[in-house]
Amino acid sequence: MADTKTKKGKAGAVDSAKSKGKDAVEPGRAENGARGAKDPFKASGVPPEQALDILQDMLLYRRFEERVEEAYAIGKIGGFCHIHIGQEGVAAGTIQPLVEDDYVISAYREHTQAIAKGVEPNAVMAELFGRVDGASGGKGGSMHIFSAARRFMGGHGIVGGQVPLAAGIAWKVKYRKEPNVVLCFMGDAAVNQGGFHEAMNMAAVWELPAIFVVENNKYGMGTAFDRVSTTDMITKAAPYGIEASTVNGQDVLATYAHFRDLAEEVRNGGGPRFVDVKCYRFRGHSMSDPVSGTYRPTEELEEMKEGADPIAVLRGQLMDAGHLDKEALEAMDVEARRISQEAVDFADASPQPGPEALYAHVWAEINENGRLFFDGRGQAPEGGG
Amino acid sequence: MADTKTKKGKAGAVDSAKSKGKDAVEPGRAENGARGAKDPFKASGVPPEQALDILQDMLLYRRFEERVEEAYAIGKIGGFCHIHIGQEGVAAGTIQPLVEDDYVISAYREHTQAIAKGVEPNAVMAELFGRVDGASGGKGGSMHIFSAARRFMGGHGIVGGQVPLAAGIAWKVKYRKEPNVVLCFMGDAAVNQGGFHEAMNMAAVWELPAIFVVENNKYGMGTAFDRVSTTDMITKAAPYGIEASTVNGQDVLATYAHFRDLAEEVRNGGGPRFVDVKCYRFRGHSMSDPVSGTYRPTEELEEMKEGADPIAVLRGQLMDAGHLDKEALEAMDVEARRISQEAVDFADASPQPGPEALYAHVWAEINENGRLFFDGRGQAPEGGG
Amino acid sequence: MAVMSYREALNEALREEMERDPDVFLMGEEVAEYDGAYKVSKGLLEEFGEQRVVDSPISELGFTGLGVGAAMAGLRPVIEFMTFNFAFLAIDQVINSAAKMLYMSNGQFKMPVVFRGPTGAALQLSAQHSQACETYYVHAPGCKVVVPATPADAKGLLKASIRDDDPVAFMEGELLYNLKGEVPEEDDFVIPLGVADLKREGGDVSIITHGKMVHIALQAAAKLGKDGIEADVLDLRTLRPLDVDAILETVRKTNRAVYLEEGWSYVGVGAQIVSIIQEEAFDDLDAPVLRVGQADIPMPYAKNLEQMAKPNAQMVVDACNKVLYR
Amino acid sequence: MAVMSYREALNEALREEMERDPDVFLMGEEVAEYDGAYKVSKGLLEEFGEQRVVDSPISELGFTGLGVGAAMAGLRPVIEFMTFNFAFLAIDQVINSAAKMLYMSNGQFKMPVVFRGPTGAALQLSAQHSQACETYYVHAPGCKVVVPATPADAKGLLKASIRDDDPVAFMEGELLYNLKGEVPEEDDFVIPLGVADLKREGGDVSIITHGKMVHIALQAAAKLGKDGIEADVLDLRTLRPLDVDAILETVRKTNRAVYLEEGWSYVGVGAQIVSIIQEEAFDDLDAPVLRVGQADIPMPYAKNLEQMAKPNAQMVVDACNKVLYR
Ligand SMILES: Cc1ncc(C[n+]2csc(CCOP(=O)(O)OP(=O)(O)O)c2C)c(N)n1
Ligand SMILES: Cc1ncc(C[n+]2csc(CCOP(=O)(O)OP(=O)(O)O)c2C)c(N)n1
Ligand SMILES: [Mg+2]
Ligand SMILES: [Mg+2]
Repeated sequence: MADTKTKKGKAGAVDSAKSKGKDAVEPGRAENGARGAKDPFKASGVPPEQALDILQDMLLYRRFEERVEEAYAIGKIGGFCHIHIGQEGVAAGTIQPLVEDDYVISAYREHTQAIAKGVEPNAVMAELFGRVDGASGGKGGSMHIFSAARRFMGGHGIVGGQVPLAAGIAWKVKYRKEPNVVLCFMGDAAVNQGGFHEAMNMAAVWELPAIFVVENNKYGMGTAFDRVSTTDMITKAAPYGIEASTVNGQDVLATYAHFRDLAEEVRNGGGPRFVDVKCYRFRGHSMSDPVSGTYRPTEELEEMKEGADPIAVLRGQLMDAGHLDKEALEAMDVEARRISQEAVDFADASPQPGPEALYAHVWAEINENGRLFFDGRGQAPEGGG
Repeated sequence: MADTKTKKGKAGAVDSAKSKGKDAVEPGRAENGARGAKDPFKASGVPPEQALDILQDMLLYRRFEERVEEAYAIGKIGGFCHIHIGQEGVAAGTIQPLVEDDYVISAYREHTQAIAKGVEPNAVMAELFGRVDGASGGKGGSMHIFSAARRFMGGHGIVGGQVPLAAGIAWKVKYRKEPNVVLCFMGDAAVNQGGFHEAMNMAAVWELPAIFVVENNKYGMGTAFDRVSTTDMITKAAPYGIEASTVNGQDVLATYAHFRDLAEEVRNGGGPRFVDVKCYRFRGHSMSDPVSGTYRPTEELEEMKEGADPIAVLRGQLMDAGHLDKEALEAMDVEARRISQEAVDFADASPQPGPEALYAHVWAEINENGRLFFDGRGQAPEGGG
Repeated sequence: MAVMSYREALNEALREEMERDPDVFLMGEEVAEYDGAYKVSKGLLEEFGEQRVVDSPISELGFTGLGVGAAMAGLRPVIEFMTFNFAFLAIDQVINSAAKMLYMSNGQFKMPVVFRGPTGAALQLSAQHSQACETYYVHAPGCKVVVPATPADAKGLLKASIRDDDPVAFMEGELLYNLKGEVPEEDDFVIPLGVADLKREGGDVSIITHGKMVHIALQAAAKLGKDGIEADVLDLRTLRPLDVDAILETVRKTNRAVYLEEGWSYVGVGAQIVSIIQEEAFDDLDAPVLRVGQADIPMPYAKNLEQMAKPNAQMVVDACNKVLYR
Repeated sequence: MAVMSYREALNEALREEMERDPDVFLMGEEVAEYDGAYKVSKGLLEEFGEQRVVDSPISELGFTGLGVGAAMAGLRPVIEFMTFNFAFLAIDQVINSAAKMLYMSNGQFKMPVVFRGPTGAALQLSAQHSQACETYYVHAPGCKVVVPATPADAKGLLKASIRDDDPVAFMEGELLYNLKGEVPEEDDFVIPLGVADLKREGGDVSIITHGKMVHIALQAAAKLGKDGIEADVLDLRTLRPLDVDAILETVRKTNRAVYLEEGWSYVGVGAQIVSIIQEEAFDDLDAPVLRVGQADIPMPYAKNLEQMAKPNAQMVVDACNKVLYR
């Protein structure tokens, strides 16, 4: 591939796919996962203590999303709601290697990514409930979680729309000569959006410190990636000469190691990167979508849940190496459930936004002159009009 | 390059560029042109008699555009006007291998392409003059030359906008199982438009019979391609697995041979193709743009005019091989001038569109009911409103 | 009369037109294997095959342009936007290509393409998924705009739109898909574009509206009725062509009018209707024409805020009372 | 007062704001090495370097989104569209990202970005290059719209727009760039957004307008003056915020108004102004408010057709006579 190198020989990283339909990395296949490695901790450079923290976090993501599903079922959460269950390895493995001032931006399947970036689970849940204490004050909802304080830049609903924004954030980092990177998540379907290509090109031309991460769960809604692309994901970076690589996102240690190295390279002026993170979602596209049986075979799902659950993979690695026993695991799970329950309780207790919120923050500046609101309802704060 | 083959070993085709900044094909370098070949006619498979016809056509394109410049200078032509001088080899070499029912679609630098596709020079010139006998009745102008009869599908002014349209036309060819190909021209700057990428992907996925032709004249207005791309043109097809190739557009015989072969492949169900046609414009971007000295060095222009004028290259090949003498050339040029002058006279004599043209063809169907026009001028033909 | 849902009515219209004319095909995201995100195209893949019911990549600009090109070449594409919210990405091809092609080419290239999908808000979909998009499509000449409110209108107007030789933005309502209603069982039930429908006859005041707001208008009229005020409810059904006669007729009868629209009023469709009324029926007006629309803010997610932001029947009642000076 | 061209005034505004605030940068096609397609950014590359004056690829959607992201992160981008005709490709990022970001994020992310470039027709540029685009930007809350008609307004309003914390669509006129006029030499000449300007004081009839049509309105007023009719010419200068007070003031004085706009009237800015006037000054109106705009057709190329299609002073005069019942 002309200008596209793949990362080889580094812990956890694997060869890129070579040709259509023959993915070298199939999430869950033992030979590609660090689980197969003699010592996954050594191989990845992630010590067991840290791996335990990562497990704790992933358990939280899982339990949190389960509570989201429950709340949705009883109507406490509305609208479109996209669950991350199955892909926890991506949130943990890509975001945790970052430093606090690094930026993350994502699409609409972002609850756990927000938590990984430091947004309080309480604030995320309250947002889903549409309450004032939500990360976006209840105005954004599931698809629009924002936290300026945590540099979590949303939460965007137009497929691919966040990719040029990521380039802009990275532009600012470079403009101000800051030592940060921008992590931009997108789904596999987003690479068919023109805006993705325009942004990749600009990132390459201006050597922006951005890592473009495809959460490649093989489906965009009901459409298998192979049905809307004739090539492997990794080729999508070729026109831009952006270094591209592939990693198994169901193997969180491999993913962590990969992104730790990438973030370092980008932070040191290495320019943008493109990563195809192979993963799999264990739920339907959104709450109204069938989990399997229509556009994807139930066996495929079952096989993945069986062999490539990122939590199970890491749990197994830790247990195999004697760093975790059933009891400790149980305690961790209790903690994850506790935090998730607390988030639900917090959200439940948080009030709905008051009517004063309705017209707040449409405009940053209410100019002294002229009228800005035109609905004739007379409630809006006004300038001199 | 993963799924991207380059055409090798065929007459006139050359290796693709291998890496940034090192183009294997530099238009005008003798070693790449068929001129350098022992017998360019044999090498390209274009017999000398046909080559003479091609020369005649290119002479017409040149003289025609010169008359356009003159007419523009005295205000007979208005608006934006983009001249094709220097790139005649592309119009002749790519379009002439087509059959009558094949389609051509282009951007705004399309006068000579329209003529190559069979639109009368008279109709093209009259269009530029804004007259009723123009190809688009005077309503389109320089950027919007259309001919349904000749299957010349415009003349489009939004950079890259024609590329998805080409996919749609090719969709129809495939839908109706017709034995045709669609040739889609674009400038080198158009590949940075998202719509280009979306269309390429769809063409690949659905194996559409389209040839995407980049008229790579190295500049998009004042911006050198290298300043807005980190890779060679040929990589732009990589994400789609579309077979890509490069040819020297200043060498019309090589270009002809290349497109003759490609059209055959595509016509026989070979799927889409992407071609980087290296060329050079001898004029400014449009009539208001400086020819050289600002964004491109005057020496570069002079060198190209000297060594890579497509007309001079072919003329030399024909003369070297004894198929053309000065007298015959002079006669051909007289003919080219005659047709161009006739076009100017025709355009001059053609009346301006009458006021009845103003509201014609806004709508194909004036519905029996309701109002369609809302300017309150009362001149518009109306339905029952 | 058969009773069916708005969704089924659209499905029938598509099926009938695809049977009638082999040049009609449907393309969009999830329209084939998935039966459509809102199941409007249910069963069509099976019936017509994958050349005529086509799942596209998520490339709105690209497949819209593909539809325009196919229409230039003589096919009759129906392009589905999963919602019109996503069509901002594609609007260049609608405005700059589809709407201008016939004119630029001096009548050489007709543009028989339908762009269809839901517009406006559903429930708690927040700012980027809840925009009423009519303004963006009616403003430019060259594109017709159709906004059906009932199953019958959905069927009859979609068939007319597919047969129309001009590009049509056919704007549905996500919240309407389950709505049931009677649909004539005629062999070929087509409603011509450009004919408004008086959905309720009153006489005291005119509520003029379009799309899913028709149902809010009817609620408001019922409320007013309890108060002894009888409202005309005029459903425009198509925004281009526009049935100006019907607008003037109801206003000349009632001398008072309210325009109800789902989206923002600022430079909205209502503003245009107001302008027409005051220009062509100035002396018939006993009060200014008022407009009711969404709060002039991006749509909030929170259930309570969303409810406040959306126009409702009470707001229409209040506006009617105002123009009645009550 | 210094006399300078509209182009120079914009250039000065950019230069001054870039000097004042290191977070301001300019990005767009040909803005740097080429000095701008219309030379508005002449000399800025030299003065501020290539990190602050940036040539972009022809990727309108992409670099608009880049501007939005940079604004989220705290910079103050000025994004130049070579013309707004090309911004249809980018409008998703303006409407769905820029205009909604502050609200969706509950005030966390301000959006101090300016999108600027010419709107409307120049000379014989034909359908795809001659569209007045105001409607597409004013409709959605969250985006301000500025439409300067003179060099002074261009300078003062661009400075205000760059300083504004909301996204601003700053719409210039290709045919205005060479227009000369007086510009105050104050140290920091800023014109606040939301203040209309009475460009001519008459009293018999109000011609309300914006952008380059101000000059046509003044021509019309001069013609009327010869006939003994004195027209107010009100230049709105900004379409959001809108100086409603100034509109009502002139209408209450003259009781008759004409709106002149460059683009199509159907669901245009004028329709909104008409609606406001009839709603808030109903009893002051002695005649319907009329609108003058482009013929409701895509712009034709032919010189004579283009002239017929564009609004002109005589049409304004005729409309004024009509509302004066002369
Ligand atoms: C521009 C646009 N088109 C369509 C949609 C509707 N939509 C939402 S998510 C989605 C599928 C995206 O799939 P992918 O990018 O693979 O992400 P995943 O859901 O798998 O995480 C679609 C079609 C949208 N939100 N935006
Ligand atoms: C979307 C869009 N952006 C900008 C322009 C203005 N513009 C017209 S031609 C052009 C340069 C295109 O260069 P290229 O594609 O290389 O074609 P060439 O002119 O060299 O034939 C630009 C920027 C446009 N017409 N459309
Ligand atoms: Mg996916
Ligand atoms: Mg070029």
